[in-house]
Amino acid sequence: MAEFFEQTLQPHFNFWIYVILMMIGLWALIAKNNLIKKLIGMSIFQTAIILFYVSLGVKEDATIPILDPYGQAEHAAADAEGAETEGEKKRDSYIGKKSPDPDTMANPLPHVLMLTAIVVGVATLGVALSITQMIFKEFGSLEEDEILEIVKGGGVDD
Amino acid sequence: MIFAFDIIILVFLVIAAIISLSVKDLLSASMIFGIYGFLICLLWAEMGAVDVAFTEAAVGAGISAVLMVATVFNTKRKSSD
Amino acid sequence: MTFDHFSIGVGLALFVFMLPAMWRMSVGPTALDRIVAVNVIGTKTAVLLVVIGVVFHRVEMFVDFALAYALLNFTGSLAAARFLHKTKSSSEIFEEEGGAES
Amino acid sequence: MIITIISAILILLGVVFFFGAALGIVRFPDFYSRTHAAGKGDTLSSFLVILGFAVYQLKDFHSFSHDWPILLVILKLLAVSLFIFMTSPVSTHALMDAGWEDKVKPEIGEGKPNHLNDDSEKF
Amino acid sequence: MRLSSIFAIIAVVITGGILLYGVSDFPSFGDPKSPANAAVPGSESVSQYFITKSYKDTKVPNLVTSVLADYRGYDTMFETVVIFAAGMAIFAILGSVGGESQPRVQEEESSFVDGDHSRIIVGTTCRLLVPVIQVFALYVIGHGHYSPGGGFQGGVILAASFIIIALSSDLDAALRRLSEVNYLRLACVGILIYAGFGVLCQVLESNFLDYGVLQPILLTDGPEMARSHSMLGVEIGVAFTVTAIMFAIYANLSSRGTLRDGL
Amino acid sequence: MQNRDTKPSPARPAHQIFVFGLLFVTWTILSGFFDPFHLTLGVISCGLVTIISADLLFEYRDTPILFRFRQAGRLIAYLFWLLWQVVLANYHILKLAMGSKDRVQPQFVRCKTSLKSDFEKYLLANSITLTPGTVTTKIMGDTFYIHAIDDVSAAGLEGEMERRIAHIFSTARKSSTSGES
Repeated sequence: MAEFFEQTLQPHFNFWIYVILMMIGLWALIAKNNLIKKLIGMSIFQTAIILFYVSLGVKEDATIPILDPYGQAEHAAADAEGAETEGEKKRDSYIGKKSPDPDTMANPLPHVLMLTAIVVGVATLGVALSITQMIFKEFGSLEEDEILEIVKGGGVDD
Repeated sequence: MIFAFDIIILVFLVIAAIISLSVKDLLSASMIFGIYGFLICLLWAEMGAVDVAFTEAAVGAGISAVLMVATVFNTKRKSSD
Repeated sequence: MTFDHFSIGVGLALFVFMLPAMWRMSVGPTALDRIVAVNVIGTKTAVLLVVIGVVFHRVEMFVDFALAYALLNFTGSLAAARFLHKTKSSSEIFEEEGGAES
Repeated sequence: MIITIISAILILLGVVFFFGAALGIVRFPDFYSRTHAAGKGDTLSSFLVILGFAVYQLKDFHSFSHDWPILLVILKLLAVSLFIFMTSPVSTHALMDAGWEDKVKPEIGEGKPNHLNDDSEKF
Repeated sequence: MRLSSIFAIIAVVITGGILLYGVSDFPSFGDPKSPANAAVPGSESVSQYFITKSYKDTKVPNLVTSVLADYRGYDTMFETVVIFAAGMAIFAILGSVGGESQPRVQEEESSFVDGDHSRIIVGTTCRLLVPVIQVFALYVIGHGHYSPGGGFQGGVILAASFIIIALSSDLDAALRRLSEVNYLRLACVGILIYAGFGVLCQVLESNFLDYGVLQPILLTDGPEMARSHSMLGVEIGVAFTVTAIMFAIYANLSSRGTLRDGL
Repeated sequence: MQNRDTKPSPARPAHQIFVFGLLFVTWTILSGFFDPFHLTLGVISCGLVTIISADLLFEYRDTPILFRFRQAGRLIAYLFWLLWQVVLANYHILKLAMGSKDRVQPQFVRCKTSLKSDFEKYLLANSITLTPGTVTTKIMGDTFYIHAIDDVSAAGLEGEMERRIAHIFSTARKSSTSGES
């Protein structure tokens, strides 16, 4: 059990859940009858993909990708030199004599790609919802099979 | 990355997704989809993606649930499945 | 045991206390019960963000979006309350099967 | 050390109140009582937990001229709980009112008054 | 069970099976040496470059902001254009067809129980909170360099403040503060600010969105600070567009494009 | 809600400056940078917010600003008292949640108030919502309809809270009531 946990579950758990969420979203997109349920499925699908990207950029024991303005290590280094005034030390401590170690900081690139995707996702969700409203106005229903029947039966009744 | 939080949030995420897809009341479904947004914001924060988490916090708490509720208000609340 | 472990334990406790809300969310007899559960989880989220910040030793970064959560959390319940004010009651919608909807 | 102990006590108190709220959500009989547990248990307990973590920030505080950013962080943490205190009663009230408008049946204790029902014809 | 549901389950299981099979070959979660995080032997990793060099190049401690607005500025500009286009699509879909007034809303007005509670409790809280939310949103926009935040987040929060006004009283109260003409203008101005920074760099005989050459105009000490300040300007442009479009989406969706008597 | 918007009070420059000052304090706490560049940003942002929504923060703009400070001091003292009441409330709910189900006896009670202005009523309603087992459900004129979870909570409604709130605004009452309808 412990071995299974360490060998299989821990290294790939995020990726498993991303596949499961993707399956849930895809199933909702195909099988659900209601249009708003389909849109919820679409959003779940979208977050699954974002989850995949962000999981790729995670590093173990890494900190967030913002340089620390009041970092302890840099403070210690600046104290050792002792040449700077208090104010300068605070503002410039992250300028650092050395560049940060890449292994101790999360990968910023997936975050950048996904940050815009979320806002764009909301905008596209808005477009989809407006189309839904128009479909309701045209057919008086949000159920897929009823809409299909109306379309097959020769267009709109009213 | 905090591994204990990671597993719990991911499990909750799947539960919230399934609940929000199985509820027949579309108002409840859109509010539960809000929960999904809360949990996913926690997930980003815990994985160290602060900017993504901030975006998700603003979008999930302020905008997306309200947009869905507005659409349900203008269409129909009851769903067949 | 350091304070970090203690914080992680507090966070786990908060997640465990989310479970009743999740349960209420799935079985809740009315839509209102579900919305109340949503509200409960929303408040816990703001606290959990602070907990995560403490574990990361970077509270000054995480407190920003805990603030955003605290400020925007009630938007959803406000919208739902207005929705229920302006439409017919849920019992009417869900009991007349095949009747006039919306 | 003493700061850590104080903050731990505050946080544990908050967790206990969270537990009460969670219990209330499961056990109370109808929607209105559950809203009580949800709305109230969460405000005070989140305040206590956040206050605990704010107190814990003080452990790095040695001199004002060097460590003043910590004070700002503490103020922001207190602002978080202040906003929770402002918004939580509003959503509680809005949901309670919406529940009444939505004709959710309240469960009234035996022999207890229901003045809202008596007066609602007058509205 | 409907036919489409069986088909869906088959399709989903096949897709999921293939993806799960692929997962076993992934690098393990949280590995600092995985190909996405570190260099493949024999080549240079772009993310390592961002982490080690971006502070020296731009003087911005938040690496995400510096990558978002500087190194990948072209990408972000067109993401903003996508948001703008989404707003225009909503005007096209809802505005052209839905022009007539809805009789249904008048019925609802009468069923609204006349009491003071909504005005007193919800109205007063929103009245007190909205200026705080707006200052917070502007803080988020302005401090994207030093803490998480930036144009997208601040814009969304600013739009949420207007949505809260609309929810606490009605849509008219929000439209009086940010009217239809004004949000359309604001959205265009946002894009123009962003593109303007790019064109300005071209005027100064450099590449599009190469902020370093703006140093003589912005009067900063060194091209790094010029890049930092230009990023702030670009973020403000993004924030304008996002605010306007997000509020426009809410206003149109809640009132079926009529901008009257919404949710 | 419509009443407030159709009847805007005259905007006075002194009040706008006061609002600007309050917002700028908020900005300083949020920002934490005190160099000229960020202070300029703060002035621009707070000015923008003052232009957009200065009328939201204070409803009765006829009250002199000096009164505001005195009221604010009393309000803060009241909030500390309220915090203690909230602790008692939570302890009560905790006992109720752990005890037997028979002790939960929900009821709707009504109670009349003598408070006049909107803000006083708002404060009273929110205080009731935050304290022992009671939630304000509706306000109709002077009558509060309150859902109480058991007898102890319903009994605790009368009296002290309302007196304290009336005390906060006692001096400014004359000038503030003149501004409202």
